[in-house]
Amino acid sequence: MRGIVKQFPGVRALDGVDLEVRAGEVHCLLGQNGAGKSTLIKILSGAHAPDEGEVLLDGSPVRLAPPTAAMGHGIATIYQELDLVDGLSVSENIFLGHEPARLGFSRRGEADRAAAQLLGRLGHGEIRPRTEVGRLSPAHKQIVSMARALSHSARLIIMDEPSAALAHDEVANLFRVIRDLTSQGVAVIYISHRLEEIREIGDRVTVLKDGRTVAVGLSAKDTPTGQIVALMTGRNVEYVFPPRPGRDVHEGRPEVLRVEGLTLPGRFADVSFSVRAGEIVGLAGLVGSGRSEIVEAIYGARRASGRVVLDGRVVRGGSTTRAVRMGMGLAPEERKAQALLLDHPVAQNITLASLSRYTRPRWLGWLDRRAELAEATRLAQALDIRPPDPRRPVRTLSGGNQQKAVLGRWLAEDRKLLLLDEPTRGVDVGARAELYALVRRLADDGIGVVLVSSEVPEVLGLADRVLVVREGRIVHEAPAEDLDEHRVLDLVMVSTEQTTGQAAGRSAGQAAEQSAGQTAGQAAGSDGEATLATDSDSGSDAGSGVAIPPSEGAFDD
Amino acid sequence: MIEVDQAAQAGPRVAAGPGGRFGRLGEVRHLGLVAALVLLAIVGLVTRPENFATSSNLVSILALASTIGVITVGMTFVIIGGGIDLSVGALMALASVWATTLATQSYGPIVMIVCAVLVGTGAGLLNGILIAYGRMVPFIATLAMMVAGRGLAQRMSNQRTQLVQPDNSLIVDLSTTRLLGLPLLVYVFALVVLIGWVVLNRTTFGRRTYAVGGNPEAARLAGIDVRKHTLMLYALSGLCCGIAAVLIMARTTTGSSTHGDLYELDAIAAVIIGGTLLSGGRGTIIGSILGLLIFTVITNLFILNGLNTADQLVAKGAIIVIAVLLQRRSLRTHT
Amino acid sequence: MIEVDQAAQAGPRVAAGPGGRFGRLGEVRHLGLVAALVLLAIVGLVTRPENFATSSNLVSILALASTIGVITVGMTFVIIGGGIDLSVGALMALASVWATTLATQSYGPIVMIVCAVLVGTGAGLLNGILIAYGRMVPFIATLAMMVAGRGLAQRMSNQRTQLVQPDNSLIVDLSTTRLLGLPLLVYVFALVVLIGWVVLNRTTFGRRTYAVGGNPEAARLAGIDVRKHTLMLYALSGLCCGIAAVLIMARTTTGSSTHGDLYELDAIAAVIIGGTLLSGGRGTIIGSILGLLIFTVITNLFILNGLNTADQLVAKGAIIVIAVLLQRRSLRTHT
Amino acid sequence: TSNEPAAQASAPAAAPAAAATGGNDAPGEKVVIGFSAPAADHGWIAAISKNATDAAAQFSDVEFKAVEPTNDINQQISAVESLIQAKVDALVILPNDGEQLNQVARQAMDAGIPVINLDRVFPDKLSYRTWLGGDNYGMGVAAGHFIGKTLKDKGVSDPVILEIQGIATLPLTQERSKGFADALKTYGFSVTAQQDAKFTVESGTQVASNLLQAHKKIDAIWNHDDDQGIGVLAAIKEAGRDEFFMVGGAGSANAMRDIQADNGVLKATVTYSPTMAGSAIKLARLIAQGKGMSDLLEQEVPQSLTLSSATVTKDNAAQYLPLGFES
Ligand SMILES: Nc1ncnc2c1ncn2[C@@H]1O[C@H](COP(=O)(O)OP(=O)(O)OP(=O)(O)O)[C@@H](O)[C@H]1O
Ligand SMILES: Nc1ncnc2c1ncn2[C@@H]1O[C@H](COP(=O)(O)OP(=O)(O)OP(=O)(O)O)[C@@H](O)[C@H]1O
Ligand SMILES: [Mg+2]
Ligand SMILES: [Mg+2]
Repeated sequence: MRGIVKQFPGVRALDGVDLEVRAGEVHCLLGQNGAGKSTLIKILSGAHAPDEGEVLLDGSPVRLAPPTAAMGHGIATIYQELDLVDGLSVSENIFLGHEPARLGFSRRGEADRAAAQLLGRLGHGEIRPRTEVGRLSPAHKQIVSMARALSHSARLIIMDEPSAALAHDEVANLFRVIRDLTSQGVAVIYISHRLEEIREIGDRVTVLKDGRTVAVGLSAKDTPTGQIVALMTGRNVEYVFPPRPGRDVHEGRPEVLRVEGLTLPGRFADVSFSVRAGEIVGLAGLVGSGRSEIVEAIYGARRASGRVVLDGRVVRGGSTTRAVRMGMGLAPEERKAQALLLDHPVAQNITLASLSRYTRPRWLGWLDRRAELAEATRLAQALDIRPPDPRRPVRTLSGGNQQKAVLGRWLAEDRKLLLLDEPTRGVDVGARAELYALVRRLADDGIGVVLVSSEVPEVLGLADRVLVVREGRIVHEAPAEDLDEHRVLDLVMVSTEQTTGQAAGRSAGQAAEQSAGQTAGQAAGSDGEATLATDSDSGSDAGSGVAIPPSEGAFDD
Repeated sequence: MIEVDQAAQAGPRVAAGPGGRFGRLGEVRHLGLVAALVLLAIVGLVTRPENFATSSNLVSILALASTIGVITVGMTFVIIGGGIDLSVGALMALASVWATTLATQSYGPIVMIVCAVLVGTGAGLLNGILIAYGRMVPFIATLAMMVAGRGLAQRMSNQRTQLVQPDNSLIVDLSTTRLLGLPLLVYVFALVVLIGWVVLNRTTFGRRTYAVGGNPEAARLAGIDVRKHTLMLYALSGLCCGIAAVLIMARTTTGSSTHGDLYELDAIAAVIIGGTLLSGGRGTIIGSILGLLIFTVITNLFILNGLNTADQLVAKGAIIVIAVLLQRRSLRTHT
Repeated sequence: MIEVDQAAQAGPRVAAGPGGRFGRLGEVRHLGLVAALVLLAIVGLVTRPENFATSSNLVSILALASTIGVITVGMTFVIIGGGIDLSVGALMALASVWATTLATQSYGPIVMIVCAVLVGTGAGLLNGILIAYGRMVPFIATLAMMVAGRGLAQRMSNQRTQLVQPDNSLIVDLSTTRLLGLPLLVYVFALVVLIGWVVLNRTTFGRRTYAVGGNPEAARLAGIDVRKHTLMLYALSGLCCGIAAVLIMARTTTGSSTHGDLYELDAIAAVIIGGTLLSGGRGTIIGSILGLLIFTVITNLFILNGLNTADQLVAKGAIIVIAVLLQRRSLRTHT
Repeated sequence: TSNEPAAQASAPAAAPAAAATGGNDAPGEKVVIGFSAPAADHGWIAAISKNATDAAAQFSDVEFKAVEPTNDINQQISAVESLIQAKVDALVILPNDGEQLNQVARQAMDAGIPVINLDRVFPDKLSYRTWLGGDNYGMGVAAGHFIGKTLKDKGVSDPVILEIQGIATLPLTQERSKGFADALKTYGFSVTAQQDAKFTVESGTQVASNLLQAHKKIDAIWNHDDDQGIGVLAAIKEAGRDEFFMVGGAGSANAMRDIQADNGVLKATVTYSPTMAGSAIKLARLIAQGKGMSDLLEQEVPQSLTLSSATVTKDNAAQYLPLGFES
């Protein structure tokens, strides 16, 4: 690719990008949020036509749009945002557009067999080809996307953050498949925010910054992490978690939140804990362990039995309106589905939960739009949302910047308690450090924070106190300083046995202590889906002083 | 194993909630509709024991359902494909008028049938072109077609009702000739439903329709020509209108610009009661046909019981609400 | 159904294009509609120079637009909020009948007005309850209400046209009394539009309506009571139907179960031509009103030129297509 | 041009007393009469249904079976089919469209059920035993003569005459218009503009207010239907116009009261009385019982009866008012 330019209304997303990929190599693409990685990929896959520049294949210029043309040239793509059709089955999704068929009649048996084979190759023989995709977990959807890319016999496979929704051992599986492909001469373009993955699988690296190529063909194995980060961000990010106040500081503070015996049959049981003012409490656990559900239940977004006390007052459940009025805020896990009005300006997304602050008189609901815009602008700047125009529709922001807008919503108003579910998903290194500092500052101002994160280092680094959740129960509670990563990993999986021959491996077994009524564990266990959501070897990177940003959420953009 | 699925499905991803209820559980999803139909049948048996369950009454119900039924099949495709077609009633009228002009009739019944089908398909294609290539919102494009179609039908017929000529009575035979006790047009209806079901469930065209309606962006990236597909969906709906025109000609022995008045509303309502989402991507032919039968049986019950218009309307509104709430309930219980 | 349309658009970031038109570009987005109106006006001036631009004709156009106009305002809210209301015409009829029963009329004009407004709002609330708390699909719930509402209106009026009694002529005065050359009902219409605009654009209620329609789950998690809001949207639409009922009583001097026939289609069409997405989350009052005026002016032109019904229909279909294509074009150029 | 109202004197409104007219009304063999009509969403049709019901209620020997009125042909066919299945003794059908219901009416006749065709006629004479209906052409003629004569008397030349029709696609509308045009032609006049208003009050208002804009000076208007006429009059009042006069149609009580009061533009109406439904029930009963009409010499009920359209003016309004239907 040479001199690629892509212009969107108001943004030059790509501004002369060069990229060169050799047969049989894994070429990594790195860059901050909004650097233009996904856009570049979409040009390669024919989803966008470039405004300028040319794409050469085997030395001769080609046109890749529409997507069928790119496919014709042997380019297959796994997109960053999930591009599956919920209403269709797994095998129908895999072969969508190139179904095995005779006279227009789809040959379902053949498709199912081929799909089962592809899924088996990816180590997920347990996904049944006839299952409806809408019923799959995000991780399984990602597997289906990969199977789809493999179903084209391609020369170049592009993977835009394929590991986003995957746990550690599934990533290993993925790498096995990639090596398999490259050994057959297939080229792979690999995008990820996890630098240690790049080291493991990558051959060469191209770095994008602000729509321009800043480095080409670096060696993936040998280039120092610091150099790569500097290339991406344009500065040396000294990444540190903000300092914690001493352990005893919280002791005297009042309790902001007390949760007693919170139970949702089949999902979680008997959850009790408390959060003091100024304290950050982290919830660690496996995917599917029920942390998001606990947080949503506290917020009133789902009904559960038990008692939630906020600031000394009992919160009657079942109403998010009441929770917000009483001073809670939730930054949900899936920003696209649960948080954002994609077509609306950033400003309106930020102020959505605090509208009554800009009304006068309040009973009339008359909006002071100038005050609203001013506040939104201030927050957008504070969060460094790029491009810095609060009137842009959120849809046009890159994934990481969208995430910042979600957080901004709860910074607009004085909260007593913030529930942050995977708050840094897809946020790049620089902004992440600022976010950590911000959360800590909020806590220092007296807010209680509950932090759910699948990144153990993040929980350990940012939280004051950590609760380990397993199969819907809190199994351990300790100050963060008293824990390290391996200890946490042991805790979340303490009763795990190796289940029968499934690659997903470490599924949570049926714990002996589990009561008969609890099906959460059984569900996760027998499906072999309760997998580790964190990178157990990211700790080895700690020496560089750079935290590896977790990969972007599945429901990005 | 089943429990496992259910547990996973009731999951926290609220948005994914409704998704789970379709798919594997097979025909259970239509249980509510079937229950509503059974309930209506019981009402029929209780209020008119001597009339309701007679074979001639059941034949009459099927014959009444046939015309809209054919249209409903096409509408199901369009709505699953993420669109809507308001022009169906008007296209049926236009096709019936065109096929019964004296000029057309002089070529005999086969040409009349071909003419009706071609007119329907052609107008459907025009809908498709406006929507897929003219990028008009389906609601507006087909509304325009509905208005213009009726106008054209009126012009062409001079606002008169056009009789099928005696030499072309082959067409009328569709409604008067019976095979195993059922008029031929019921077989036409059944055939259209069967073909519709096969196409939707067993061909690439049908499966792609779900993709085009459920996630057009994904469909496009998968190399499906979304525009062409959309075009074909509206042509298909037009084709169904053409077939329905033949049936209405058979039943009424006429072509008229007033045929099919408000059929669009009935067809859409049947499709939606049948569980197809107005936003596209999900739905079944069987559900639509069950939905339609509910409406037809309601009408039949009213006819048998001789309710006056006003009471009928009130009762019909109430029954729709009850049927839908029943269906919801069955869905909630069974998944 | 909008999705298909969007998919057909060039870029894969499907909605990114239209996204830009929000907010910043202000009134430019209505340029296509204004252009279409201007074009129609030119046609009017050329074909009927002596009639079209007279003040009395313009007044007549406004008076004609008033009734549906009020309903269109409510419909805009409902559609932006992600719903649809098929019952508007029937609710207007019901309110007009209820307000003109002899019993109601005996209490004088003020009570009649209050009655119409309360009936409309109450029925709208019932819609809202079925949809927000009964979780029925809006299309079906309001369809049931439409059917039942007309039935009730027929029962109540005994299918007769009920005259506004001479002692209650205050109501009729709304249409006959003029202020600065305009009948009072035009002021009522203008007031409703103004209030609708202010509420939609300048209050939290309006802002939340966009949120509820655009992403109900996000709205819920942001602390908005989505159900209550939905309920209020339908009540609002019902309220507008009640006001429209007063206007139609003023204009026709009657209450009748036949009033407002097919208004739902006209109102929805106006809203959608005005640029509101049927899937919710986007749209403007001004667009809807411009869309409505286009329809009204078309009808006016036809009658001024003495077109017959058939030709009117054909021409109307064509004009809708042209207007929409014009609008698309202007949008593409300006964003 | 108007006939004496005697033809309609047997209308149910006056009927209880009419029992004296002979043995015809004396209770006979018990019969079931089926009835199907378009949906009663409009004054005239509502009056049809009401008149039929009332007439049937007078006879102890009549069981009246009305089926769902509907505006959908397909449904009306089903409705009639259900009556045939129920084996009624006679069928009174006011079809949405005579041609479209012809086949099913024929079925009934073939099944031995006498069909009394009300108003909108079946094209095939084998499809009905007796036809009874109004004279649409004659109605147009009556209106044409009234307008033509009035204008001639005033000495107006080249007058602007407007016509507001009902539903344009109905054959009856087309007949009315033809009669109107033919009658006007005898005075050398013609219709200046014509629009249809769907028989509803509201569309009457809309069409009229646009027409008033289109024509700055009008001499006369014929409006086919008094029900929609309420709307037309409202539009005229709203526009403050009074330079012309108007003739109505069908003959609602309201219109007659207005004519009697003579305080507006409405000067006359030409009748098309819904009482015909009551008469049709009576005929159906006679046919089912095998009787004839006692006023006539024949043993059978005649094959067809065309009611004549009367012109109601200020002078004779009082006489016709009892027959006017409440719209
Ligand atoms: N459809 C669009 N309309 C307008 N701007 C867009 C559109 N798509 C992308 N952009 C802009 O283009 C730039 C590059 O976005 P892109 O999605 O390629 O970033 P990325 O490198 O993939 O970031 P991330 O790591 O967050 O996924 C961003 O500034 C984004 O706001
Ligand atoms: N076994 C499973 N099968 C399918 N989906 C599952 C399974 N387990 C969990 N999920 C889905 O994964 C999502 C996350 O689950 P949950 O909220 O219970 O866990 P969590 O601890 O918050 O995990 P995460 O770190 O992914 O947020 C939910 O949407 C849940 O439905
Ligand atoms: Mg990206
Ligand atoms: Mg979670």
